[in-house]
Amino acid sequence: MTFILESGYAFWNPIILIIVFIVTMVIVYFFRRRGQENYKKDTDQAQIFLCGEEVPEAEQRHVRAGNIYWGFFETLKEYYNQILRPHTGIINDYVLWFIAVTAIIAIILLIAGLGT
Amino acid sequence: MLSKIVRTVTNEFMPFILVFGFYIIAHGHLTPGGGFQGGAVIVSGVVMLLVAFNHQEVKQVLRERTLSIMESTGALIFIALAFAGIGAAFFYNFLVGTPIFGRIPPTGPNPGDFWTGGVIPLMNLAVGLKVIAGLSAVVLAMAIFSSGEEVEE
Amino acid sequence: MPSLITHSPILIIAIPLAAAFLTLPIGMASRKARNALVIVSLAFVVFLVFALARDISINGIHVYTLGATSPDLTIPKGFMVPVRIILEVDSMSVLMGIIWSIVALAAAIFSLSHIANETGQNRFYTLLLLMVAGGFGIMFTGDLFNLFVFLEITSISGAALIAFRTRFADAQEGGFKYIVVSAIASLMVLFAIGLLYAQYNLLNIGALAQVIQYTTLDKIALALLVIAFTIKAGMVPLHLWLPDAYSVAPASITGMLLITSHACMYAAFRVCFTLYGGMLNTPVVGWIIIIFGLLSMFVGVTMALIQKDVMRFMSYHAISQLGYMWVGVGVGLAVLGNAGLVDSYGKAAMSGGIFHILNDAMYMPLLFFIGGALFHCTGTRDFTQMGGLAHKLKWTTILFIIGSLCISGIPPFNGFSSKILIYESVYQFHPILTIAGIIVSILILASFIKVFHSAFMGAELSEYKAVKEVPRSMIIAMVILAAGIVFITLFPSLIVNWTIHPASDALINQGGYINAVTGAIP
Amino acid sequence: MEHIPFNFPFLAAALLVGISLYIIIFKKNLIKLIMGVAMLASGVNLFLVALGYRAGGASPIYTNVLERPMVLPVPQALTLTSIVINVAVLALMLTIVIRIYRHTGSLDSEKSRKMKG
Repeated sequence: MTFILESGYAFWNPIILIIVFIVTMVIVYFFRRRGQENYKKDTDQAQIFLCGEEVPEAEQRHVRAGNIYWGFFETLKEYYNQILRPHTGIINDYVLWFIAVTAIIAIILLIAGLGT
Repeated sequence: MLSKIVRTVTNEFMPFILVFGFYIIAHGHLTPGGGFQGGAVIVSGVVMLLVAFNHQEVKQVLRERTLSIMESTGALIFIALAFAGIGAAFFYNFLVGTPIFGRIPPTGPNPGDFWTGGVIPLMNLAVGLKVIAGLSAVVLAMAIFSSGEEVEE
Repeated sequence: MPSLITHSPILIIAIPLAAAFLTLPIGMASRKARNALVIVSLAFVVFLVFALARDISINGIHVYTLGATSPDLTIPKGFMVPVRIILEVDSMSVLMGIIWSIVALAAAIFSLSHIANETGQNRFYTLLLLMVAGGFGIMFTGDLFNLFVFLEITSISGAALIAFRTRFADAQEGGFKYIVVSAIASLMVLFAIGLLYAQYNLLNIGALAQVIQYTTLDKIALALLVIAFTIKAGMVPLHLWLPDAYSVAPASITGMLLITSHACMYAAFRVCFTLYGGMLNTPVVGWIIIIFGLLSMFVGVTMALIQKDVMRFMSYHAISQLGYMWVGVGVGLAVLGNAGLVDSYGKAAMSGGIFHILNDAMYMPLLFFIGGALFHCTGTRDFTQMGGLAHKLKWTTILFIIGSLCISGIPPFNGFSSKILIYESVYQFHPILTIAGIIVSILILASFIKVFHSAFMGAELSEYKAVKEVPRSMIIAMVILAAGIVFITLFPSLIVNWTIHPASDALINQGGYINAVTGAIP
Repeated sequence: MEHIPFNFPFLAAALLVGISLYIIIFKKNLIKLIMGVAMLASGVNLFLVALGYRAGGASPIYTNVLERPMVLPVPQALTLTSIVINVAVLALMLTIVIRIYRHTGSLDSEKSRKMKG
């Protein structure tokens, strides 16, 4: 009972998921064990093949964070231009936002927040 | 360092400032005032010293280490007084009815009796100690800062 | 033991306060004794908070009157209203207290080695303990003016701690931004308190809630209070200061600052639910909170995706996580006037939001600590320059995997169990909220894959050949939080039934909060 | 105090708050910004003190024997606390600004923006 979280519509039990996860891992490991027998470590079989080009050093092959999700940022360029505009880093602007939002919320409450 | 006249006047005024500041601290439970106000008055004397003399000279009298210990002591006395009433509740005025500051004043307008207030005068003294040390340290640090000298930690 | 529990609300605040002023004289004599004092006092506070939580789950709201002949004497003889300073701890406050005590202990342990090479360590621990006392004050106080005082204590010590490493120019800048924003927000809180005091001559939250009328001035006071706490919590579009301040603080302090954000969020909820609760029959305030939450979720995560500084990256994620809580609790607030809807999904949404506070307080400081550990090892916060660190930092890597799976809500970790509570209940209020939550979750996972790949994976880089595993005290601090994560992961229902449901009930039950102060007097 | 009369102190407090907000938002010098925060604090404090004022009231000290109604002492206590806190805030702000000046050699808030975006 202490494992089951009732949300009103469904339940959530981490133990079941962990068991399923472990069973899946065992199955995966079983299939992996049945892989090619003739694969040998430390031979030419394990070398990287790059269309016959010279393979760069291990350090050079590391993809750095700046190059990840390039397409995503290119697509959303307009959005990012807009969203970066308030992030000026100037303290005066931060306070201006604060005062402006306070004024807007106060006006909204005065007009719409009728209460009882 | 300013002229000899200023320095002499500062020296002569210093005891009066100390006495007045201490008066405000000690009578905090009767008249307007208390720990912070009296402490601020005394620190105004420290500011006067800083203006009249160099901060190097003042620094030799008011050492940063001494000020830190004074400040911690003031705060600890305050918290200890609050803890002392924990038999009833935290901050309980346990001195009421005892010979030390324990008299109960009449309700309504009265001429003011110094031996009233329980722990409040003692707490005012503790706060005064803390404010004197803390504000002096602030003022001194500002003076050293603005002279362009690096402060050692 | 019973008297210890009776006095525990004030002891939880006073012990860190006393320890704060003891660190300086003791630290001058011996460094080891000072460290022991800090750790022991915080560990004792953790014990007290748990004892208090147990007491509250049995006996209900715990009220403590300072300076009275008896701690439960809220209204002295001859008075009609409470005049003394009153601490009022209900299930919600004590939940925040549990979070704060655990994170503070972990942060203090983390600091032992994180700031070991800095000057002025005595003052660092003094400020840290002051901040702990201030945070507990915000959570436990039942008095509006004390809320302001404790808010200022937390802000001042927090700003000084952000600017603690004086050799970094950006740390000074971050500290300055934090203190300016906090000072203005606190003054707005004071202004609002003045507006309320002018009309009702009261400062006690419970007593005020009993008589509040919702006049024009009250509406302005509500706007000032909510927005001041919103900017202190750091919600979009008022989040601009938050990454600047969080990314430059020592990592242990960043973890604690996050909980002060939670505390301010708690204060906003306390104002909305307890102070104005009976008056808010329209969903306007609820919708305002929900919109803040939605904006925070989206803008936070999209801004995090383009960051290069690891601490800044985590800060934007912190903003986006705060959004989930505001959406969850905001839905509860929006339907507060309608008892049927509260029962059908409002309470479940609030439970989800509050459960997410607990989970966020476990994994977000952990991730901040890992950011600090990376900075400690590599000397840079720019993760585009990192790579292959998993070869050297084995513990850190494992903990980072746990933290990042939690924050992106991957089952079976605890981040998932709170998110599912939010999704299912919020869906009935408005389906778009759930859809937004799921999209943001995906983006969070994507951004953490990016950091994990670039910082930890790959071949060992030549510039980080000399990197060693982080010191032991850092690992202990991170393992404490990870152990919390594992515990909540395995026993979600135990936690929800024992702490979360009572907490959301306590927020809704305005009458109980008022009765605990005013007692029999109508 | 069911009814707050429209009188001068509140106008002065509003004026102080308005001017200080203008200073904080539009003045780029960090020292001027701190002055703005100090003025904002004074404005709020003036507002608090003015709340407790009663026309013709005496100061709430029992040692001055006066047979007149007294002004409310609670807002004065609140103001005092707020003043003490603001002293600490201002000292901390000034200290940090001195540090910023040491690092960047400038007091312009547009120049001290190492972090943005």
